[in-house]
Amino acid sequence: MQQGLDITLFGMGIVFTFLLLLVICTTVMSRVMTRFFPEAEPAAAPSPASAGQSTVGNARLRKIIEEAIKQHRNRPK
Amino acid sequence: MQQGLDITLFGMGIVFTFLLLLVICTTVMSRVMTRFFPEAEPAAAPSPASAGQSTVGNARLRKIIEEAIKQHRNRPK
Amino acid sequence: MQQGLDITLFGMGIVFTFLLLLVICTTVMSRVMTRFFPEAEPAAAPSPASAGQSTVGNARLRKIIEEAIKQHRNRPK
Amino acid sequence: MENLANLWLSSGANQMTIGQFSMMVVCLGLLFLAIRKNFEPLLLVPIGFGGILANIPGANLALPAVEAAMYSGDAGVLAQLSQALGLAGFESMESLKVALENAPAAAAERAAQVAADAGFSNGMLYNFYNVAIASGVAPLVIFMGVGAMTDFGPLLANPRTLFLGAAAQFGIFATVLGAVGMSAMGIMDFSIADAAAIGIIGGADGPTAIYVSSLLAPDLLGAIAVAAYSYMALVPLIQPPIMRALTTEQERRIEMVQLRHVSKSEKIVFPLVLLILVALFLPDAAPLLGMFCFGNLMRECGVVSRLSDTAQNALINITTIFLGLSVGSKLAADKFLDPKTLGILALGIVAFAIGTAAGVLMAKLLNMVSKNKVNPLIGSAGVSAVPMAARVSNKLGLEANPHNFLLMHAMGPNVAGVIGSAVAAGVMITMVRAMGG
Amino acid sequence: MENLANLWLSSGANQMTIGQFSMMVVCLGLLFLAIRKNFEPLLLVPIGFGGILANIPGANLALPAVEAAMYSGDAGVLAQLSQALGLAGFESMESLKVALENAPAAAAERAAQVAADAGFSNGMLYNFYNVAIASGVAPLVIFMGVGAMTDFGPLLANPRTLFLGAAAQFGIFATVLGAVGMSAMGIMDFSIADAAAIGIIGGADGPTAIYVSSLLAPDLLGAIAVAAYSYMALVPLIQPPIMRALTTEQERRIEMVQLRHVSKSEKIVFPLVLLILVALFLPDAAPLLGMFCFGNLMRECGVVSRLSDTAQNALINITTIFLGLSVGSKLAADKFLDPKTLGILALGIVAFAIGTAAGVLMAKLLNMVSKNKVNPLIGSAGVSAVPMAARVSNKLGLEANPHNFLLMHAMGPNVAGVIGSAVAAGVMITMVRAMGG
Amino acid sequence: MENLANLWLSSGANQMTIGQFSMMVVCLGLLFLAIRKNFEPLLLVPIGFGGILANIPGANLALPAVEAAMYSGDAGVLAQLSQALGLAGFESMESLKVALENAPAAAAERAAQVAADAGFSNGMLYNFYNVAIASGVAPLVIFMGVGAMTDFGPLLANPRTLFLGAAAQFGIFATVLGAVGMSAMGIMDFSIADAAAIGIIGGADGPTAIYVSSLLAPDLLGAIAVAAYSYMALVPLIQPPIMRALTTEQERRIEMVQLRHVSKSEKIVFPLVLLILVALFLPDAAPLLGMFCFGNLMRECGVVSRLSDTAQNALINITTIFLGLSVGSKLAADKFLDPKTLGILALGIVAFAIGTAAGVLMAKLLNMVSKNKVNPLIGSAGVSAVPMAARVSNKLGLEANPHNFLLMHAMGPNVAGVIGSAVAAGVMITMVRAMGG
Ligand code: NA
Ligand code: NA
Ligand code: NA
Repeated sequence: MQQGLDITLFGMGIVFTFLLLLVICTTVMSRVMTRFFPEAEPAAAPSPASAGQSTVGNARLRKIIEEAIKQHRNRPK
Repeated sequence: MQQGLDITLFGMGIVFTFLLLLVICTTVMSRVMTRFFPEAEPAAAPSPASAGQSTVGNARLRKIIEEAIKQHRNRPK
Repeated sequence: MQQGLDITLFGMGIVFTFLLLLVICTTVMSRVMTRFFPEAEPAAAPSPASAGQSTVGNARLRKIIEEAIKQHRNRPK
Repeated sequence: MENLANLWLSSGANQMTIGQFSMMVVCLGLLFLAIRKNFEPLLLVPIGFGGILANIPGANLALPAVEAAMYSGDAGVLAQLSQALGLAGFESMESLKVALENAPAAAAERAAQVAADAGFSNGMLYNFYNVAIASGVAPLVIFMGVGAMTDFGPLLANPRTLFLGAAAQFGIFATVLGAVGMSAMGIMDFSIADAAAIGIIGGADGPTAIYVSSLLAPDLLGAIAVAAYSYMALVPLIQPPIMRALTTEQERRIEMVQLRHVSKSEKIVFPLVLLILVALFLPDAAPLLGMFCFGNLMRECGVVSRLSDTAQNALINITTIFLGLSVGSKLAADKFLDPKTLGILALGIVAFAIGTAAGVLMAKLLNMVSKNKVNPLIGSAGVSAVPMAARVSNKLGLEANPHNFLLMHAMGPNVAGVIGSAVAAGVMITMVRAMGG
Repeated sequence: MENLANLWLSSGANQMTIGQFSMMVVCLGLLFLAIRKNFEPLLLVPIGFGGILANIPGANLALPAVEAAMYSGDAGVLAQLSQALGLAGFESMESLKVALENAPAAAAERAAQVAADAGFSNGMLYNFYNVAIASGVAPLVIFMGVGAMTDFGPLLANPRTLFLGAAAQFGIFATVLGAVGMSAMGIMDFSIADAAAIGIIGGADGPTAIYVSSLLAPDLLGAIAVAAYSYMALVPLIQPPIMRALTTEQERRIEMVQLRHVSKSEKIVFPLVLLILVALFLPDAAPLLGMFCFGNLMRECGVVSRLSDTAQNALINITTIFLGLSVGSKLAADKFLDPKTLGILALGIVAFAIGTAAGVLMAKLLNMVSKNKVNPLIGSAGVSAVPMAARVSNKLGLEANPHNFLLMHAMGPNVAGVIGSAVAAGVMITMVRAMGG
Repeated sequence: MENLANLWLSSGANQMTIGQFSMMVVCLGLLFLAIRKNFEPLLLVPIGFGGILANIPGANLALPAVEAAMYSGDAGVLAQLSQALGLAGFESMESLKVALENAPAAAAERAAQVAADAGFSNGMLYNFYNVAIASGVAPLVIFMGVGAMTDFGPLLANPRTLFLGAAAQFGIFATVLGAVGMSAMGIMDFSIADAAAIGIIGGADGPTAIYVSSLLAPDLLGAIAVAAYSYMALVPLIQPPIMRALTTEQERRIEMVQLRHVSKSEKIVFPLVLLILVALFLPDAAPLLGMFCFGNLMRECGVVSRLSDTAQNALINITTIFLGLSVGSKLAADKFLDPKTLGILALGIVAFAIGTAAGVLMAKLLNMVSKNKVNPLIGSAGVSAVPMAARVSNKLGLEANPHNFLLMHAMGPNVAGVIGSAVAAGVMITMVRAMGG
């Protein structure tokens, strides 16, 4: 029973301490990275050219393609 | 020689008996499934929307896609 | 030291001898294959039908497809 | 005719025990839940199928050669086995089993040689288990794949949510206490190592649970894995009542500020920061978190997308197939049908409930000390069960406030929960070993 | 100069035996058939290439460390090996070989330790063989992949075709009888285990044949695998004359009623039904049919398409590469160039022919007792060789009646043949073991 | 409190040595080079990460169970280990280490059993290393994949370029001489086997270098692999000055005649020709070149594209992940931080430089004896480092003459360099073994 209590108390304590350390390190790291290695500019969208015009058509095309891929993969080669 | 005969006779017998059992169980199973878990309706085609209009165009598109996939896979990444 | 010299001299010699043999065999093989198993005709292009018309459009399509494939692969299925 | 008699004697219908029959029914039930109810099918289909295979009488698929020799060998083989294991001679199956379990490595090898000489070989599932789980490799490779699928963006945008992932691990430790308590009261007979392995069910993370129980309590692995994956599938049923009971309508309506953009470099450096902290403070968590961070680094660094793709697809799929079948091998009747299994199932659901509650309460505590309010519904996502728990948070948020999209905010504590339970696993392994467990 | 002499002494051109040279020519022939004639290239390319590697003199790629030590070790090593294997001292290579073959596990390990201490290690192909085939895993994983590629729809629509798959297994058992007969007449020297392994060639199913012969007759594995795959490639030549001889023009024209629609749930439940029957009555077929059913369940259940995809692609391809190279390792001259190989090749083609005939005759028998006529041409597809045999049925059907598309109807007996030969394999293993083989 | 003390004692921050800390910094540096500077990231990301894992104090990830028992076991365990290894009793760690290194196989197994009985198990990275590298399989499988990615067309169109691939191997042998010389002068302490393994760095071919050093100098494997991959990434910096120094502006402007068309059948037959030559004359190169030719045959034969695809993708990626982590396990501080590592790094770059020079000079020599001039810039591509070295040739060609596209011409010597270094590896293994190394 004593062992169970030990594990619970120390265990929970260590988990919290460790994650507290991680929060601190992460926050410091983020500050450092943002200050010293700023990103050129968060790119608005991965494919701006294709995004604007016809998302519906693209969605349909993508669906067809995905099905083609699926069939391609499932075929008994 | 006796062993060979034994294997042939008993072996063939067991294979037939086993597959007979399988035929029976399969038939029963099919009846049960069809009666108690009927399918909503065998869907006419997997993608009715895209099937109607331009199957020829789709076939060509699929061909292009498959080739694209093939090239994509074969490229020396 | 003697061992090092041995390895260097014999090693280099054997590498050259082996590759010389390979040059000879390859050349002979190429002659034999070209003479006795000539190819029907080096096929002009892998997909002549689709190559003629609209390579630019195809290129764009291929790009879209490749991206679709990439997204398809990267999605957390 | 003798041949026919032999065949009948060796057939399953003749040898099957009630236990094996019951386990087959249980495994068919698992398959039904997986296929019809979509209960974590990627794991439960292989586990359930492996369980059926493990219970085929006479096939000995889940047994090592030595045990197959024990069950199917003649008197001569039994005598030799007894001798190899240091007994004077064959007395009873029970004493032979005990001798095998406690045999030092050299004696175990002699026994294996006796079995090999008598023509016995390891069962297929036993081999899978040995290669995939006993070596530790399968859970680690799956964890690498999970790392390669994880986006730490939401966590990095709001690192405080790590506390929610920490709090939810209280379910783990409370369960350990519960298991030890049950043993103290004489209801069950769990060692401290057993208790630790059972507790990890509350981590709601399959590979972590399998890894820990393969180290601390291999005999319970089947029950622990089944409990972990079943309850993960039940998260949409288990969590909502607890979440509603512990929050007010007002709290559930809280809208959170949009997450800031997280740069690529932050995402690359984060797994390294985590790795170094693990290296400094928790070496026993290094295999699990090391592979997890490695997967994540491959994903984010952008220069090894070939490897990252493979880790997320072919490799994790192959590993999942063999991991599942191997876990199934632990569903053999003689090991699974034990009062302990019921204890494990009961403790497991308590662990989930406590973890959920602790996460929600921690979120409310955070709101007391900070001005940027968090919606306490995202606290429950701290148990991990990615991404199911985050979706549950989102659903309850939308119920309270139709404009309240919590999904992204809940992904922070959700992935924090993965880290949290791996940390808890490391702590547990260290402490149990120190206690000589 | 001494170095140069060493190099020449260790070179292949100096050491090559006539046997090794012949086997290289044979293997180049296999590669030619595979690449130019499209003879089961997925298997015969790796097998042929592995065979060349196995016959490189001096490289010992197909040998375990102990055998490498026997062939290349000095007098001291030979003396130590002899002692480890329980001989008084080194007498002759032959007696050492015999001692190694009959060594109990403990002595074999001592010999392996002597070889390791003398600096010898296992050859690459030997390692592949050990991991892929001796463990049984590669044929089983391939069978899982085949299961994931198999559509049982046509079989479920017409379960009677299972009888065709059963009948075609007569080829297997007739061949066993033939092999035993040849031994009784003193033409060959096949044990009952050898005969059983050779018979399985008639099952026209590669993984099953490899699995059975790895268990019952590892020394014959190379010849059996090569025979099985070669004859499977020759199905379009072997079967048509037999099919024409046993059917009338009238019979070949029979058109069959269209197959009924088979529901998804039937397809999901079928592998489980098969598995349970195996569990009840044929535990020795459980590894093969278990993995096959598992693959098929993954395919049909619809909730684990990730795993099913991987089983059908990356995993089966990887396994095929190593399986093929491992089979190739058994094409080493000293094992393959044996009168037994000729016997195996001769018996194998007889097995195919008898199986084909039995399938056709069974179809004619079915027609006598049933009103829904089957075209007897689909009976030959019962030997398996999926999907080649079904295509042959279809082709001959179209010749007799241009509107007669038998392909789908022939797929029923075709996949039934896979089940049938796995069942026959299980029966064979059980009976041979009971005979002490 | 005792528990807390235990945790602190077992934590990395307490146990870390300066060596481990330095190695972590070095590994972070490797990751930086791989991710930011694109230095062979497919290998250096896993290697660097594996190196960090290997240096986590207290986790023992890179150690076998026996060594873990030596470092973490109590007095009783140490005494038992000493006894198992044939010592009278435990004297010092140093003597125990020496005993373990020189232990015959039987004693090593007894020691492993002692460690297992004391509850120690092999570290994760040690297991990876054993399965992937010590068995030899990972470099061979990668070489198969490289074969499946290699197009021998340019080489077949101009077989003379094989001489360039031969000449560039002079870097290998000159380095061996250098290493032996350094030992003779007492600067370093390299055995002849060490020298041979170090020389292979000059082959500019990762899998070959790893394969050779796993056989001849496993202790140096980490440093050799890191040197090989780093210098391969540095090819665009190392080669140009040497190439410019050894050629005139006039020579660099030479335009080469367009390569002839190479037929499919030539490409199919070529790997078989190469294989047969290897079989006849260089059996010790058979594993490497055999797998390479096998991959290439799968690529070119056109009938097994399934297998070729898998060899080029899933299989090579999976293997790369584990190969990289395994190499990383050899970056543990106590093995890597050794004056020898500096010697290896120094000799490695000399090897690259000499190889480059020899290739260029050989091209100039060819021009003296032949009327079809070759541009000497393609000689440097003979070191392999595919396709980086060929691109460097192309770039320098374009600088001298904007219409001079050398890429395709340089691919000939480039792939010839792969063959050349595998041949050199075979020669080296044979000669070192004959010298008793
Ligand atoms: Na968790
Ligand atoms: Na068959
Ligand atoms: Na090279």
